[in-house]
Amino acid sequence: MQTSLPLPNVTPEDLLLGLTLLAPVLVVIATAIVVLVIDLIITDWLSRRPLMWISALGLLGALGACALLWTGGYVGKTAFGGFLALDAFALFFQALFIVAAILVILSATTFANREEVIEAEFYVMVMLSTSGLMLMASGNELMSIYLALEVTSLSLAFLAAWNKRDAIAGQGLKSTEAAIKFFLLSAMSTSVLLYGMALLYGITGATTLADISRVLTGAPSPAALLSVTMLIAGLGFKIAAAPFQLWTPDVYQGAATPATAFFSVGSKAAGFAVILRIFNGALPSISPEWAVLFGVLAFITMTVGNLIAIVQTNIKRLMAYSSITHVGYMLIGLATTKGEGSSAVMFYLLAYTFTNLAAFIIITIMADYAPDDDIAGYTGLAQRSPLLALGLTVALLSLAGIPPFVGFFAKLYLFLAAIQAGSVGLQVLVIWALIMSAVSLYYYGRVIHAMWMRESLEPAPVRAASFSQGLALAASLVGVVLFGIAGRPFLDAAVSASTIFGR
Amino acid sequence: MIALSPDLGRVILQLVLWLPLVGALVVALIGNGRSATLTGEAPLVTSRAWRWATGFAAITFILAAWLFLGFDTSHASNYQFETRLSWLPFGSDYRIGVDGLSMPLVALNALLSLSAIAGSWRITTRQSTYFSLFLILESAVFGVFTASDLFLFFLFWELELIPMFLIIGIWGGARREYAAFKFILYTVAGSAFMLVGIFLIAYFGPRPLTFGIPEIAQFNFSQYGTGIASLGGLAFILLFIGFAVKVPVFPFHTWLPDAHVEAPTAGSVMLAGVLLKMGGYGLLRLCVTLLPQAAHDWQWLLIILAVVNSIYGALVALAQTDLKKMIANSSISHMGYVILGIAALTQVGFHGALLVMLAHGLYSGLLFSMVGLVYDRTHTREVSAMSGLAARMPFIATVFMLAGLASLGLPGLAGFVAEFTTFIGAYGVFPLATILCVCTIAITAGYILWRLGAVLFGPLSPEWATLGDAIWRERIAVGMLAAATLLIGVVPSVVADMSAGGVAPIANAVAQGGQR
Amino acid sequence: MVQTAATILLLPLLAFVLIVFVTRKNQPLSAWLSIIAMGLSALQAIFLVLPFVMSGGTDHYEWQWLRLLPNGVTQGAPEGFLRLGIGVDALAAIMLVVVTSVSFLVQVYSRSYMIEHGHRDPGYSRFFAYLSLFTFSMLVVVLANNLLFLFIGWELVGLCSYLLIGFWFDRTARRGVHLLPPWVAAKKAFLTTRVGDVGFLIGLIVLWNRGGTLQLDELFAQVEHQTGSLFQASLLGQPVIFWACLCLFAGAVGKSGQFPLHVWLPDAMEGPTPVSALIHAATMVAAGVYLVARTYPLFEASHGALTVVAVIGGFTAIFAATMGLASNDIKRVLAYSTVSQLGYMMLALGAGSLAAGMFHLFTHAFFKALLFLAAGSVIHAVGTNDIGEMGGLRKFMPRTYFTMAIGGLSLAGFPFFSGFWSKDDVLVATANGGGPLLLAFALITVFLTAFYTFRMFFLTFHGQFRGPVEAAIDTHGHPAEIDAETHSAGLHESDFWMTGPLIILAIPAVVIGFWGSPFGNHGFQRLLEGNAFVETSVNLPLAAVSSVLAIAGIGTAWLVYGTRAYVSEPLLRFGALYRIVNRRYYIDEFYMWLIDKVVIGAGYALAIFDRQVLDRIVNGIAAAFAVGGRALRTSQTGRVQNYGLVLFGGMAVIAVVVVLVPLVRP
Amino acid sequence: MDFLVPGLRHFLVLGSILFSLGMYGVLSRRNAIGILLSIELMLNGVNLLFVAFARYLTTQQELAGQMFAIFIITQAAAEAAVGLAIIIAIYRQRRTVQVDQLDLMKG
Amino acid sequence: MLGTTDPFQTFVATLTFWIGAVASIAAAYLMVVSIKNMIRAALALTTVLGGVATMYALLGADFLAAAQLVVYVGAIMVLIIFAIFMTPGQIDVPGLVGSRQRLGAMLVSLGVGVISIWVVIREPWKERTTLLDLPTAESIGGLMLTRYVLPFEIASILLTVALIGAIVIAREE
Repeated sequence: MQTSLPLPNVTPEDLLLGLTLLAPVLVVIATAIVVLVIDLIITDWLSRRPLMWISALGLLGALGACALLWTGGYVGKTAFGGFLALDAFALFFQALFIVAAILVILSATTFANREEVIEAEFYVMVMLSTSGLMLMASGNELMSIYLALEVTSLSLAFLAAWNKRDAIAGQGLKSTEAAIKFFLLSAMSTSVLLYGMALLYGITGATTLADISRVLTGAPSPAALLSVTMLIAGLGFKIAAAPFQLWTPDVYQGAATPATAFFSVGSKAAGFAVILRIFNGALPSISPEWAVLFGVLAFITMTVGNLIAIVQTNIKRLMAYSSITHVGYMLIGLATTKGEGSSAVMFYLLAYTFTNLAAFIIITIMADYAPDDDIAGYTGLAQRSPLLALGLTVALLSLAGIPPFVGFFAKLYLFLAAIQAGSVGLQVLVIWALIMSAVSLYYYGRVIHAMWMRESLEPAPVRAASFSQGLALAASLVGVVLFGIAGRPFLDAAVSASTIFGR
Repeated sequence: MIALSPDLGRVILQLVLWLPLVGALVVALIGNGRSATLTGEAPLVTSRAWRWATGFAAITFILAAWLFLGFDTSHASNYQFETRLSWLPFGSDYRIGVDGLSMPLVALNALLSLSAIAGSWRITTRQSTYFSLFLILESAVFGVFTASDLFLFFLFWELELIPMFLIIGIWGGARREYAAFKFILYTVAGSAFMLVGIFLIAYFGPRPLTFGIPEIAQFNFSQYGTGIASLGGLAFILLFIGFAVKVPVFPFHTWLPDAHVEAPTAGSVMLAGVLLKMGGYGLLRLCVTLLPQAAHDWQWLLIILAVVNSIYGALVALAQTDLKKMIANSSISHMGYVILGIAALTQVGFHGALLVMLAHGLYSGLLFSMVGLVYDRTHTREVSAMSGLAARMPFIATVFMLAGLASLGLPGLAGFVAEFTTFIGAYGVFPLATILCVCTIAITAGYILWRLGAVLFGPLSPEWATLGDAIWRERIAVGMLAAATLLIGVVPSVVADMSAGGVAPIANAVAQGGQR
Repeated sequence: MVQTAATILLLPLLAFVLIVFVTRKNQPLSAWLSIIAMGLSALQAIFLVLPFVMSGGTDHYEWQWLRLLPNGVTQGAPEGFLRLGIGVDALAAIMLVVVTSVSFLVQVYSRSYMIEHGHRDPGYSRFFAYLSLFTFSMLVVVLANNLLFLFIGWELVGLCSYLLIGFWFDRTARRGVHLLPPWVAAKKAFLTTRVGDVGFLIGLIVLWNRGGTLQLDELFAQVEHQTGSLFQASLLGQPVIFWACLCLFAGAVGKSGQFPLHVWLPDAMEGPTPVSALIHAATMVAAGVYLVARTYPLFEASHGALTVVAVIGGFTAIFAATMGLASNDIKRVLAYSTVSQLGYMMLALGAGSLAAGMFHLFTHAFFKALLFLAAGSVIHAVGTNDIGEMGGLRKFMPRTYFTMAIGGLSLAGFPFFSGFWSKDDVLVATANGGGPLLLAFALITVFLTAFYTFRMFFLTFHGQFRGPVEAAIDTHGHPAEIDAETHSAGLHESDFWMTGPLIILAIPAVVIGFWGSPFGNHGFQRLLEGNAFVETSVNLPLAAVSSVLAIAGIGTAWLVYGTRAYVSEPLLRFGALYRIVNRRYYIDEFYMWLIDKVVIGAGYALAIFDRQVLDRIVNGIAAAFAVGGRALRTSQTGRVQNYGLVLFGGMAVIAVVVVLVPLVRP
Repeated sequence: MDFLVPGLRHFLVLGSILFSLGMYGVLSRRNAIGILLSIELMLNGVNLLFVAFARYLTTQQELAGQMFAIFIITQAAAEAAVGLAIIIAIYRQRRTVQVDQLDLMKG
Repeated sequence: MLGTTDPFQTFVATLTFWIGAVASIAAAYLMVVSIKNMIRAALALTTVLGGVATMYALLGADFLAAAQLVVYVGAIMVLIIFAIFMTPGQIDVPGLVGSRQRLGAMLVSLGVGVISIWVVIREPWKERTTLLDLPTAESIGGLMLTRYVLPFEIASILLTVALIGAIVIAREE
């Protein structure tokens, strides 16, 4: 009987390296704590306004940290015994999450002002959630990934619950309902995910992805297949792939719009980051199987999302189904099992993030004008505010994949990658996806139609609630336009990031 | 015809391509410039948006004309004034150039856009949006005709949809929303197939991966097998579906009558005059050029569709009592000639198809303009509601008749030149089909003279006794088109010199493709 | 000489352009412009071109019109260009003279005809512009040495015919059965000829593809050598050239109003009378004959085609003549006679005599123009076309009466008038090459022609004026001045500008025939056929028979119509037969049924199919997506445990399938 | 009777049974707290798997499974805290914690 | 195979396992299927947790067994029972959802159970020849701060989130 296990030898340098690689995350967390503390000190809520800017600055600092790491030669380093990987892939996603968080925080002012309640928690939670997302992107080990995922899930559940406007206005209690739905389903999916991880651990005896892929070779055993299934189910929930997508519309609708925006981009992108990393990094030997699974899920997902979106009248639900559809497209990229597919998915996520944020920022602004976020409230927006109508039109067209916006390019890269995979099934899937894109133009077009082709019922002009909101909107719209036409550096980044998977 | 240095030409081509877009921005920013509350009789004042938009369109037209005249017709089969910038990864570059195939269509677009914009001065609601959209549309169409990269081509192809969608949907007729959605969904569904075709071509095409049309045109796809079930055949039919929706080819044409009827006049002009040509251009530039072997394999389908299109369109047009519906269906019929010319897969057939596109662009644009002018006055397009209008509006009647005569293929006008070339080109390959198509010109004459006559001739009903003729702005707007129709009809060499060279490489490729 | 020809060609075009763009507002100036241009053309044609060809000269000029192949490419088409060209030869020169001179006289005539009670027609300038454009187009047909150019002119004359028939586009139909408003008549004319033109066009396409050119001399060269696939290849047992000629002939049938495309010509009489004289009697309708004559070597190269021409011509001659019997419209009678005479010309061509056909065309142009102009003079005075409402005009319009008598005699083939010589030529040609049946047709037609011509003549000029006073309204609807003395409307002779051309035309109607007669040493035929002309002995019995028949026809007409008052139509006693003929054998009705019920019916059926079937399928596909959306939407119950069930259930299904079914690696 | 002696598979089966029972509970209990309880049941099943694997498997990283289990317990605690907070909030607003009554949003 | 060859120890362990397993399953079954009252359900879960803790002990995870009892039974269950008491009126309501949902739940959970049991039994696990047998508490402590320091840190973030979240959400307005 041994007395104890030999402990791994961890030097201070190792820890320091690890903390260095964690710097962006740490900056985010530190900012969150600073904001929390300031919030506790200040009692008069009006003076809390700078909290937003502090948060944004902190996040910018984190972005700067990312840039420093990028330029400082830290790319590709791992730390904590391989638990943490700061490769280009991770940095890509970390930067994306930080930008998304900045935009959400900047755009959330209307919302926060109207609450007239503690606003700091919102920023804090967004930032903590962001830290979870960033850790998901760079986690290279099941436990870390799992815990980071839980950080995200719990903070998102919090964000879903955060909308108290409904309660104040007596319109119903949608946000808590959204929160409980998200929370319970998230817990269910987590348990399934854990079961899958347990099986994976059982088969390989390892938890780091590198070790798993080293052990896992040859034809998969039933346990490996069951494990893959459960991982797909657990992570499919995060990205809202059918049939694990049912929470999405309800939660999107119920949550406060900025929270929804964060939901739609953050959780989804991180889910894809994790899927890309686990399936490409740990399970390449099972790729024929999971490729087929992702292909089937892609088909179901985009079909379901599109068809139900056709009959929606609430714009947030519409956006939810639209997001499901986009997940379906991206799953095609996963189904290619190729580096091109991965990089295309990454670029798609970039495109989707900016586009969706642009749309949601306008929906946030419109929350004051469109009761219950009904599409009917957007009637004649082009006359009430041509710029907002133009912005939303641009965003929706980008989502529909109409040039010259980034969504078009993203979709093309993705489908090109799928065609290049050279499988007939994928080609058919691409045709179907393109038909689905055509269909999607119908429901996006309905919003455009309401904005442009109908006379407004109310003549009052529509304005953004604050400067920061306008700034966030402008920034995301610039992204929507520029990343498409001048998207090459970003696509190159995605391509180089996906090379870590070695295929 | 006039010397134009390549460098200057390059700059002018870029200007032609992007100036309308700049114009769109400017027009959007300067606003309407007059209140939109004018009521009653047609206002004779113009809006600032109109003036600026017309100015931009006119400058663009002048530049395009300069380019047209400076085009070296003796090397019409090569891309000229080409600009190439490295753009996207995986082999897609920003490549803009014109050859003998695209140059006439560029000029056509410049002319029709100017005419459509200048003729739209009666628009009273949201002028700046309206004119911006038209200018965006113009740029997009230029892009389609000048891109020599598949990706860029597709980008511009899709870009054109939204302006047209909004133009139909905002300023259209009673069922404008239905028509707008039908238009855009139909086209996007078609381009879905087209995109897959483009991907297949690029993916199985030359290495390293490229989207450049000239490079892919050098590639021999028949190494993957021949026949309609081969890769080439599959890619061809995928591309074809995309273009067939646009052309439109039976049975993908049902969006067209709705879109034409509901669109505002200028929208119909652009739709019939230019947008349909994108389909024919795509067939020539992509389907046939890149996949000559597959074109041979699918020839039977093309020829069947050509005959069906021209006869079906003509017969349906015969049954229409709404002028716009009639012209819309006549477009279907005439685009059948385009398909006929392409289906022949000969130099003369291609040439004819291109000429039909140009001619139809002019006279269908003119016809829609004239319907618009009549509609502005009578507020109806129903044939039975009108009679004897020629007495009150001799200019409109004259030009209307001119357009109608061009449409029915009267020599001396553009339609005859084009149709004759098509027919002689197609007859050698498909005698029976050609004869069937020739027979439709009698039907065309039937509905054109019948309906136009009923509107313009006969006793003037007192209801219309106070209507006025076209004013000078309108006269210039339609006069340009009429003059061009006449010019091409009398002196076809103004375009034929370059278009003959433009289609030559395609005919060459097909001839070689057939031997492969 | 080709420059002169080009000048002749372009002068009317110049007049047209000037009138349209410059002098449109100045009506007299427009008229003078047109007349002067025409006069110059006519003078050049008669005094420059005619002597040139009579001295045996020919000239031609071609230019490249439409590039088919780029520079340096030779493969892909028979020739790199489509060429156009004009040529001057005897055939063209003769037509040139006819067209320019008749056109000039008609324009002079129109100068007054288009003035009604001192008021110029509002479309006065337009009228002259159209006439100029017509003349230009007709000259293109005449001068073209290339089938494509000929076709261009061919279509343009059709257009001018359309424009001129529908000149009074705002009028409604005149009183009467089955009369059409002018614009409808114009449309009918255009569309009917269009049917023939489709054939012409197909002929061109075939010739270009099989013969490799549309240049006439090159095609004739192929005929000489019998080379090329035109002659080698065959279709349905006939060489391609036969079908090509048939296609060309289809165009001629349409344009020259031959059966079965004759229906438009009577209705074309809704146009102003000068137009009828110029276009629908002298020139354009003769273009069909001219086309066959122009391409005669091709027809000769395929005997079957000539036979078809002869049969169609012979049948049309007698067929139209019968219809002329039963018409009471002065212009329609003339129109039927035109159709009939054109049938004669076709018959002669088909029987193998180019010269006979062209000779009859030549003389016919003058006397028929004369007849029409005279009829126009009558109509201008009386204000109606109905000979039932005329009568006794001899007293009021002596010059018209006299000239019309000359024209009538010439048409009837009264001995030694122009028509007699040319008709005799036709009969001889028929006797030589057409067979007994066609000869019988031709001879019967001689009688019928004489009869209906003088039926019309006697009813118009002899007896008592039968027109009701209140019906005597002029062509613009103003009531005519009542002449109390004669109890008739203000009937008076037309002015000098109208009678002058009548008198001038009467001269050739009498004498021009001598040019081609034995007394003129067959000058016309020699000019046309050159050395190929073979002097045939005069067929005296035939000439005698035809003279007798003509005189008999005139005499019968005198007995029936000249000797008693016209109360009711004597021919009514033929009952059903009369009705059938009067209704033009119900052919128009049949065509209307064909177009209305079959063609347009098919259009309506397809239109319904388009909207109700195709469009519904498309919309149905779109609706299917929405239905699917609504169905799938029910899965979104809002209950979290349903969602959980789907989540776990989906996972379970996937798990079972993945674990138990070897999907990828069997 | 050797099969009665607990080995790896005994624990795995036990864990799986607990997991499925928990799943049934999650799907069938109306009370949100009941669902939370069932989720804990599922997590315990998974934990049992991890711990069993940690004991029986050949591996370079001994105790990894136990570490995993510890973190799962930690997470369960955090989850319970947040979950119960949401449930309490719901109860305050609606006076019910039965999840099948929470269907304001659907379709 | 329990890491011991001693028959008595084996017998005791076997007996313990089966008693613990049957008790856990029975309690779990009762909890999810038949118990309506939430308090009792919570107590049934506690029983399961105890059974699982026993299993941990059998598996040589002494620290984990203790943690299970302390954290789960001591903290989480107390928390849950508090929550149950804070939702009066909801304790005794009809416990289960409608029959269709229940049928579906039964099928699905049965399916998942069967497939997972089938898989874990059939899978050729790479079992070690000699079992590791050592007190784990010390090793776990050491590992937590060395190899597993990253998950440890993330767990701390997680707890922070839970703390803030729970407070803000549950706070009365």
